[in-house]
Amino acid sequence: MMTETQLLVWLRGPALQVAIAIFVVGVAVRLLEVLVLGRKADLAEARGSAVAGGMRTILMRSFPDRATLQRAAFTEITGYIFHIGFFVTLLFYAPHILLFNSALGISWPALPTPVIDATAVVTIITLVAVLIHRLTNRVMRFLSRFQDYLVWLLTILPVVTGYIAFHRIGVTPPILIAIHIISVELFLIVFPFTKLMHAFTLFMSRYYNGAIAGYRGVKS
Amino acid sequence: MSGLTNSEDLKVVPGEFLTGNVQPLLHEIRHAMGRLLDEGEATVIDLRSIPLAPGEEDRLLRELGRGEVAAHLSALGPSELVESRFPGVWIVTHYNSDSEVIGRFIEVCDMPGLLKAQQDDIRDGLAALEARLACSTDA
Amino acid sequence: MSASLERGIHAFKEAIDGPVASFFSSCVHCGLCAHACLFYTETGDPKYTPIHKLEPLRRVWKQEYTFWGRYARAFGLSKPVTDEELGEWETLVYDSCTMCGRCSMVCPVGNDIAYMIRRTREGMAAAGHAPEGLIGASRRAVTIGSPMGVKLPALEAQIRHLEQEAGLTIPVDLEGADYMCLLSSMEIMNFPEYIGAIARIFKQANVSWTISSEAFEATNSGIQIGVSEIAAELVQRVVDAAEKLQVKAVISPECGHAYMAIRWEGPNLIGKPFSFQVMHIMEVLDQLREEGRLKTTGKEKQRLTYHDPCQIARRGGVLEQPRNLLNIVAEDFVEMPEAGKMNWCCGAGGGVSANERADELRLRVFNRKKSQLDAVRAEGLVTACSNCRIYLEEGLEEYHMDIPVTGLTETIAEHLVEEGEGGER
Amino acid sequence: MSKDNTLGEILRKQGVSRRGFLKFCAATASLMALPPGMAPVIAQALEKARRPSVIWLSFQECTGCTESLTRSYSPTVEGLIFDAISLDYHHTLMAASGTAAEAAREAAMEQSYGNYILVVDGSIPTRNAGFSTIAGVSNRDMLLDTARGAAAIVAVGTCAAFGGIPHANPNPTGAVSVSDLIKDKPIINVSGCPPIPVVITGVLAHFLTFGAIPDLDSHGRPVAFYGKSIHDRCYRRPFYDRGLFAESFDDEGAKSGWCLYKLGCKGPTTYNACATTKWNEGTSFPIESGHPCLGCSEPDFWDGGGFYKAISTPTEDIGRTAVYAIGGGAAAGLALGAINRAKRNKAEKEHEQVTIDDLEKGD
Repeated sequence: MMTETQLLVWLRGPALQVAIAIFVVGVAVRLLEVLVLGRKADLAEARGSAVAGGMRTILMRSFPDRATLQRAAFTEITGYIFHIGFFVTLLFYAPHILLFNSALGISWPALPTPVIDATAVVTIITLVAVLIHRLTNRVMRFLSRFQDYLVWLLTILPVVTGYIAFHRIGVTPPILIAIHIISVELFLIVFPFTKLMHAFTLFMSRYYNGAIAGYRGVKS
Repeated sequence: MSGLTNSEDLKVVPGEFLTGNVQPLLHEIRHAMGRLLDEGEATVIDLRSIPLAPGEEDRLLRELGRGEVAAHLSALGPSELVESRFPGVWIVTHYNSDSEVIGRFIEVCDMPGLLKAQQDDIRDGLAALEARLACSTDA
Repeated sequence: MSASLERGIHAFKEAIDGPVASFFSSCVHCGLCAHACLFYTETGDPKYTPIHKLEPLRRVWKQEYTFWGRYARAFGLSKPVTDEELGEWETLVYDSCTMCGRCSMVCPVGNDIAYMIRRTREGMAAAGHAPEGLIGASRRAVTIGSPMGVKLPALEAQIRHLEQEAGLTIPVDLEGADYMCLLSSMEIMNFPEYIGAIARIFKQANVSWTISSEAFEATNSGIQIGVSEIAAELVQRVVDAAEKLQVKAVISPECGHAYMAIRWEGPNLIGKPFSFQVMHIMEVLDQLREEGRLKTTGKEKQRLTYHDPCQIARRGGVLEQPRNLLNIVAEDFVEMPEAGKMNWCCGAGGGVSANERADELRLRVFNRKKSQLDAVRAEGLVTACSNCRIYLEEGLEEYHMDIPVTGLTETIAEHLVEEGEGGER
Repeated sequence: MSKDNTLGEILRKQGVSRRGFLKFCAATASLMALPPGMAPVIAQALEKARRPSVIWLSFQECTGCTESLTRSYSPTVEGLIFDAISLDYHHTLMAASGTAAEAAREAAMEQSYGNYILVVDGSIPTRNAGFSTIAGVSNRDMLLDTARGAAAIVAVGTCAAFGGIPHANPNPTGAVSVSDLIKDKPIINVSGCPPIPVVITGVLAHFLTFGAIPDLDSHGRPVAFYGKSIHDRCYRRPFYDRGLFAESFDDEGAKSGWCLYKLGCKGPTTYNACATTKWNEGTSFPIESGHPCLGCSEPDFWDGGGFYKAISTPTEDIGRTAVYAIGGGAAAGLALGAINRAKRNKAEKEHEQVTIDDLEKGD
């Protein structure tokens, strides 16, 4: 039987390599499948700059206009909280920074662990609220397919298992850490086949949106 | 490397975030004394099973200090049974023949059991005395 | 040859480009676009969620243009688009969408949903799922020259009428003029004052302009129904006429989709840049205002507000000009809430008004525009699109609100300094 | 001292007073990490305890475990335990050698067949019996033979418990642990490289006292000593919880005794009593002296991904994998993209004119 140490070594080694490979190849393919399709040049006389418009929208579309914020406050606010929470937990927890450092060679200062711990809790609670909203809100329930719930699960699992592993609740810690790594690898493997791709394609989408509008002199 | 730095500055000086085991232990002793008074129940704390940071054991013993009684037992190596400055709180330390500590306990009781003479020992003592009296007539 | 599912799917395959693929890859089903669409906010029916209207195009993209989708299709795991589905989606893509582009402005990942609706209609039309009203309008536009069946004699009658009564000169087929004006059938039939207005303004500002007898129609049913060939044919007529008359610029009248068709889609439809400029009438008027060639007196007293036609403002980029113009002729001009690039649609654009089946829904969602007007307690409503204008009037009537609706050019013309009156030169 | 009288009688004969015996029981209770209140129970049990015979077999081992045991810091207590048990066979400790030694072992096995304790240290080579033999008998055969009559087997050290160094990749001798070969006997794994001396004597004392094996965890290790991970009992845990880590072995963090996670500490995934029982008479343990825990009481800790690499770091070169994947992905993406583009352009070429007559389905 594979011992816990061997399991952890395998998970942090070959399994992580496979997951990263699938993730990187998948994302590259999906991005190129979009970019290579390309866009015909606009023959109309330009009023504004498409590139400036595109760049601007990439940034400004992160800030909702007041009316949309009022109409869909819950979606907007929970969206911000769990995205920021997820990235803070991922990018500023000291052991995670070690992981990025050994894989990419770059490093940055960490946040104190209690801050990360609190952020993780807030993220988990918000994600649960988001699921309830997706199940109860008329529009979201109408739009949601199996993939939306799968992606929700795959997003919350790393945070929950990470929290449990840190607080060592229940089963022996090496297994908890193993479960945490497995949940992350699952997230990476499924990533290119789901709407998680929005993490990359949103920049292209916002650019196109802004370029089309900017060409015509509209700040979209 | 410009020569060996002296060992002084290599000594690990625990930062001010000491793990703070001393404070909780004193509270545990406080509760034990309460139980001793209310229900007459004795408590023994084995310091060996607590992850004490370097220097914390000494700080604890300094906090407890020394009281009126300090007994010395020599059986299978020496042992010290010292009452702390808080009556009823005894520090029992067992050493082996090379006077290395093999166990240190905080006993909260009226008197540690080891101080009392044991029935078997008394019986043996009585037998030894009777033998002594039997063999010499000039009492 | 007749419309068919295959031709529809084929048109979908042609319609998918980088942006469409990027948009479909980015949608996270958050539902925010619904909150920007008046067809959802006023009915509360989730089927009107904008991104949902693109389901057929999405499935074609997934099955044809993604590795995973093709793989799933090969194993029969994916659901090809059926004719019944296109039938079902017809009312979503046509009746409940004016391509106003509000959803494209709020989508957090930046999906331009209106861009994709325009391309979805290419497939729907080719598959024979365009609404009756729009098919009729397109036929009339191609055969007669105007979706409302307006022929040259009708225009000439209006011109004679204006020349005799108002003593104006409306130059027709004047070669070498600077500007060639287009007119929408709606203006010729219902708001001929527009023609009088531009005649008087151009006379005062001595602008050399003309109307072409061969291509006076500005509207373009092709881009509403979603058949680029028809749209190209209609645009080509205007280009031929403009080149024949060697004008420097063509003026798009007070009509929303006409501006979109000629200014932004035109060159791309016919495949080459125009040899002349295209300006919306308000761009011309604002230019005249800046050059001081627009002399007006007196101001409208009542509380006026302005409705931004979507294809001119949000999708067209003409935003400041109407404000500049209104400020010189209105004392109490007040902006509606969310005015400008985020203004709400009148509900009639993008071919919805030509589609009788959608009338009941259109009037129902007009409630959104009503709440904007209530919020600002307007006594007068000005706009720059005759289609908006007539259906704003219909909506206001439906909701028993008597607010007069006027065209901006006409309002400017009413305040022109009269000839010889010696107004401040 | 014959084997049949009890420990109580032996002590009495040696002139140890009852008080001395109670001190011994208190120390033993602490030894076995049992609650101090158990001392009376232990006293009762120890008195009636029979003197089991112990056979100590050393196979592929470095004698580190024996060193650790004999240096155990309570010789008086050890002495007693060793007096209490009759260690009938131990290469290093016994005077006899060669055939006499083997004879002593056979004699011990016959005499208390079925209730002697077999203590093993070192792993057992299986690839070729010749790798490690005693008196011409291969370790494997000797283990199987001796184990038959044993009441219980104590595998001392990670080698005997899980295979240890010999078992580490590439394991040339095909070394296996005791529990890989013996399936039908209760086995207590006292892992650690070496195990804490107190833990060895504690397990023997437990068997002596209660005549039964202590409760064991999933790896067959006594829960009393291996129930908690080093991390759970580490006095530096508050620094981990606050995110205060030593970045290198001589930086400010290391000098202030902060957590050694970033220097590769395996505390979180290692089970042992180092943090409380500590080493060398309770002086310190690896982490307290500033070195990250190696995880020596865990199976395969030699191949655990590098002693100085933190648990959260990958054990393979992820950066290189990502670079290859980017290359592969880009190639595949361009190819698939080209196919898409060709398909779209073909669709455009084969475009059929849609005129106003093609807007209705053929009826």
